[in-house]
Amino acid sequence: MQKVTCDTLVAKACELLENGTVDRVLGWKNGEFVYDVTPALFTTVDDIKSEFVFNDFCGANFSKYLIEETRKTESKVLVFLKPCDTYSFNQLLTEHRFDREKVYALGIPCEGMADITKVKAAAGDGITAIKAEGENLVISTLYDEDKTVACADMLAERCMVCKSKKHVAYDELLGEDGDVIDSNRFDEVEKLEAMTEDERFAFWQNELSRCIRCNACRDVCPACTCEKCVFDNPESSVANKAISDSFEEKMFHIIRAFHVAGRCTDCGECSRVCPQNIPLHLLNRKFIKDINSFYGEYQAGAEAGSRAPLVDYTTEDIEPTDAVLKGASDNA
Amino acid sequence: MQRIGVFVCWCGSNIAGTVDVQAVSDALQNEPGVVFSTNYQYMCSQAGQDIIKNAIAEHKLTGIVVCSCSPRMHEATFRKTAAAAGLNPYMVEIANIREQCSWVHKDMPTGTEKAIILGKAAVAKVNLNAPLKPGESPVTKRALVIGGGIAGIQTALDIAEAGFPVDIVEKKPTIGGKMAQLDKTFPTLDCAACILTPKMVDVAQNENIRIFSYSEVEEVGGFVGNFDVKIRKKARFVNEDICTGCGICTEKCPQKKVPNEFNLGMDNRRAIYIPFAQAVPKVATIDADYCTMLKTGKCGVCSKVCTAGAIDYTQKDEIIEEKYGAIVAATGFNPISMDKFDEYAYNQSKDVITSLEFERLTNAAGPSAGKLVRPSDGKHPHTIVFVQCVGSRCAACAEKGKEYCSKICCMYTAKHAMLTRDKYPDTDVYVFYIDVRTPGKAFDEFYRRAVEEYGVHYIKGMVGKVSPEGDKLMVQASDLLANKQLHIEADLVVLAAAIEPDKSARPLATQLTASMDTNDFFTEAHPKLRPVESPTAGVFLSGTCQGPKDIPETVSQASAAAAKVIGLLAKDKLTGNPCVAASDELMCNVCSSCERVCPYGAITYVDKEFRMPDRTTRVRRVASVNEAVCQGCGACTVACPSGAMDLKGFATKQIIAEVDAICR
Amino acid sequence: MNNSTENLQKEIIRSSGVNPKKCMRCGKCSATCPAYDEMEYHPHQFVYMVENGDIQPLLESKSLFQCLTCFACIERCPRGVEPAKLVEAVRLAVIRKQGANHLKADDIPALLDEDMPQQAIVSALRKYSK
Amino acid sequence: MQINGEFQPKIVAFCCNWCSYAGADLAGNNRLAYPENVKIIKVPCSCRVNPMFILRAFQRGADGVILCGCHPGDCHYTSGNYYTRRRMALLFSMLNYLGIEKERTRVEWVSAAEGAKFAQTMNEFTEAVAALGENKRLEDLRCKK
Repeated sequence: MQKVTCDTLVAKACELLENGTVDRVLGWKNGEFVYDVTPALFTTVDDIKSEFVFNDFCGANFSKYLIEETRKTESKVLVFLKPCDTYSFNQLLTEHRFDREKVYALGIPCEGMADITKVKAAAGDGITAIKAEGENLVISTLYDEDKTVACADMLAERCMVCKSKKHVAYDELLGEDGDVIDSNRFDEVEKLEAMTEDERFAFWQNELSRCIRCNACRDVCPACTCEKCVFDNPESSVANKAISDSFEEKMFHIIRAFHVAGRCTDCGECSRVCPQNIPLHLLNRKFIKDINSFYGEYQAGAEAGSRAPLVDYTTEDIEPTDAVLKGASDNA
Repeated sequence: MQRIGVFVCWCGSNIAGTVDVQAVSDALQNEPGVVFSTNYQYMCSQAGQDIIKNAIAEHKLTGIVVCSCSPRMHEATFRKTAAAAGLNPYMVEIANIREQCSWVHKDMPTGTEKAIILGKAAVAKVNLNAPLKPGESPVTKRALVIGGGIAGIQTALDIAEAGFPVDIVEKKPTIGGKMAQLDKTFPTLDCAACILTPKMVDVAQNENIRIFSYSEVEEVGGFVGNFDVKIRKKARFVNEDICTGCGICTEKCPQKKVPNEFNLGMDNRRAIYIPFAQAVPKVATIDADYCTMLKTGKCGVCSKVCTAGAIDYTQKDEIIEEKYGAIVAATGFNPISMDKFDEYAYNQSKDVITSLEFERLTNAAGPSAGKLVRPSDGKHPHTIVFVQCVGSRCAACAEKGKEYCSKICCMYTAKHAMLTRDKYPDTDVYVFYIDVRTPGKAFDEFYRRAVEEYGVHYIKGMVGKVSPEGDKLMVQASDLLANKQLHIEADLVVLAAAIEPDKSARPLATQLTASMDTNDFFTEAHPKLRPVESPTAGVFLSGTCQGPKDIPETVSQASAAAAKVIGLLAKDKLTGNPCVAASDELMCNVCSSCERVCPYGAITYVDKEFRMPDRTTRVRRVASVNEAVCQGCGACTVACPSGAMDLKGFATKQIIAEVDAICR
Repeated sequence: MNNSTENLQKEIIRSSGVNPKKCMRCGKCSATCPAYDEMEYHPHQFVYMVENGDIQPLLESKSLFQCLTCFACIERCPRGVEPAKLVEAVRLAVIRKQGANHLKADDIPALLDEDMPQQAIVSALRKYSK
Repeated sequence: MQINGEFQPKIVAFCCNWCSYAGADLAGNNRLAYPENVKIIKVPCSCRVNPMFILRAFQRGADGVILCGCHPGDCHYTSGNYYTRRRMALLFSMLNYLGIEKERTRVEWVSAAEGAKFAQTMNEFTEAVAALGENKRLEDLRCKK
């Protein structure tokens, strides 16, 4: 259950639109089903009042949309940012990807978003409505009686290991700001590190071979904002848009993870949108964990303008051979 | 499609002994793009080069591959050959089948196979080569020297002598630097002022030299041959053009209690002052921190006594913008602070002094008019203890001392000890040393004279503690050779303080994008072969800003830096290495990753207009590489996530083609 | 150097955490030492002798127990060698060989007199009670 | 690749122009033998090596990839190899995390004076890769004959 209500957001959006602070609003509206809430751009008060939604399925991170949105006009756009979104927002600012002046950032608190696969597992197919009641979700389906489940049990993985409830960037904050959380988000990575090389290979072979190269992970990623992606560029020598064989997926995912290494804020959008449920965040988190352990704690986006670890160095950095040993406990 | 010629060299039997050269030229004949393939005994010989030239003409070759020795050996040769035949020299690739094949392998079949693969890789690469033309940029024929000590003075004089205009920026009111504070110089014992001040006068009188004294570099932009520099000329509240340097104001100023930095605070000066008699420019400067007029608006004595009317209390800092072709850093050194050396009681006793203070004490223009006296009571000291390596060679604590040897202390201490014994034979002089380091012409002889002729007591060992007791200083030290601990009742203790780069060097290095070592000394482009150049093109190093040095070394390095500057300024145009980075503006994200990894500051951002599909124009910032500054390392190409950055001559496509050819 | 000396040398270096090779032989430790005249081997010699495996004379030396453990040498050493830690380690080696403790807390009151400085008792305990 | 029934690994060595390539030349000058398996690609600086090149080599059937550059602190371009060190530390750790044998990738600093070190490194590396056998975890079957 979210602490801030949809009505509050609607009222705020209408106010800012009416007083001319902004002329567009990046928000959420219902998709085909109640749970596939999609990002939307609103330009009128009427549209907002009739279509704007905010609930436990509003996971989409809007930061990336600002790149295109701020290029359109000279006026301001309103964007709603959950704490984790503000990190992406800052990271994009660090990389000069949009004009800060053209954005009105409204920080909103977040109690964690629900994972629809978990909801479906609990309530079955044919979901027609989901209502938040206190700490629970009441789910109506075509086939069954209403089911009540605890919100806490439906949380998405990334929200269960939420790294921060603190907004690191905003123009205005709705509600109270939270704190950076001492999360255990690297536990899964550590489990993999403790495996043998063979086991790890088997694990990733199983996961990555499911990839269908739909590119959703790339398209949603707020760090993957290249004007032209190397995988789309025939001049890059690595262009390949289609699934080919088991290697191709590794090439794609390794390079993608490397390109966002040190820039990835661990927002978890890649795993959220993957239709094959590949735990892509485990690749990014590996880089984050290694960066923390090799070069000192670094949280991309925590501070606008900070120097990313891969465009920095010290003369005493760890040697690659030692890094590999340090990076996996089975090597010790 | 390229038309490629392949030329396999036998190198006598050097290659042909392990590699079947005929098989190599035959195999490469069938590679894509290859229209001609041959082999010859010595490709680098005149006859061999003629084969290449003829083939280029006959077969209309657009690229050539030479399978021969290392490109480090003959790449330049074959590039010239190609150019002579009208082919762009960068259409030449070398397959190194000697150093990296025939010389390290024994077996003919596998050696031949590897040579073929290396040849294929070179063919694959040359298929993607494009003709390259080195960029050209004009050269502003003016040099900037930052720092007006002996290093800066010498560099400026040498450049000016060659006919190029030079500006010196000095943050103090006068040029002269540390050398102006010295009394005598080792090992010849010339008077420092006698050899320095004529040079200062030369600087003042040289038409090619402008001195910006009491000024600092504010901002540096541009690149080799074309630096744009902003210089802040600090307000000295005296009109330099009018002031005659008569000095009346400095005698009449009622504010007498200003510590005199030229004498290291051992006496006082006025709020309006000329640092020393031979200052250049010889004009007065008002110290705004102490001037009553500037602080309270009441006084104005200097203005009243100045017959020239040079005093101007309303003067403001002035920013001067100038273009330069080359910049020389000559920011010099300072002795380190003695605050952390409690064991030597520097802060407790006035009679514990540093060697630079000792220089002032023995200088005729110093606070005691050249009489060696104790600062505390003005009495003549009868026992003097010199302590070497105070803060030098100190690895224990970075805040206390420096890990390096300061290089000059052994010699100046020998000088001090010798001069003291010469002038005051009734004085006992002890020098505590760890090692006496005297590598230099007539240096060891000088030190031995101090011991043998002047009877200075050199004791191997360190001083552990100095404790003031009454008007004496109790010195506790070890004599390692006698295996004794000594207790000396001294009147004066002189500490050979380590030297460190001037504090202004670090921010300056950032402005110049010149690199520094962990001690804040400027790094040279190559420690042995390019010792007076910074890795940043167009930035040169002079004097102690690069490392500890004595005067002769400083002067020779200063002249060397000047020679490099003259060499640069003598050119009308600079031709660069054409293998530089280039950004594909359409793909650039402006994320600034490339800019952050560039060691040379070669990447800037420019606003670029783009025509959009809907026929509108959109302005977007994109990275732009300055080809004159880029050295072609390629760090940016990997930092760039979109692949917008590529390196000419080592393009992503080319390297991948080589990888593919090798793994095929 | 025979095996047992070599082992002893290694043990002393290990337990002290001192790298005697860092010493540049400046002698500042010995210049600093307030107990210099009481010791037949001085701090800089300790470092040099340990480095050379010349351990036996140190084990038999009374210097060992003359060192006040004031740590002045550690404080002043420009190379961070920490001679007092070496002295301490050699002392420890001797005490370990002797097996029994020389000083117990119970014995202290009897040893006290008004002139005995506090620091001497503290360092005596540190020396003899390992 | 098999020769006389013995597995012969394909090894790609990226060498920076200023130190390691010169080190390899010195190995040649001193006739210090190392296996034919090693094929060198010259790059201006180790920092020119994009992780894509390394993956591409594996994809096309390389069994081991080694990257040689100037010793840290000696880079011709002052800081290039520092970036290399970070990039490769992370990349190799990631490859190992994906189950790629850590012996297949290596970074070695070889100066222009270290001909012997170059030869020795190549001997050791080839041996280590040969012991692992063929690279099957990163290869692309379409690229195999």
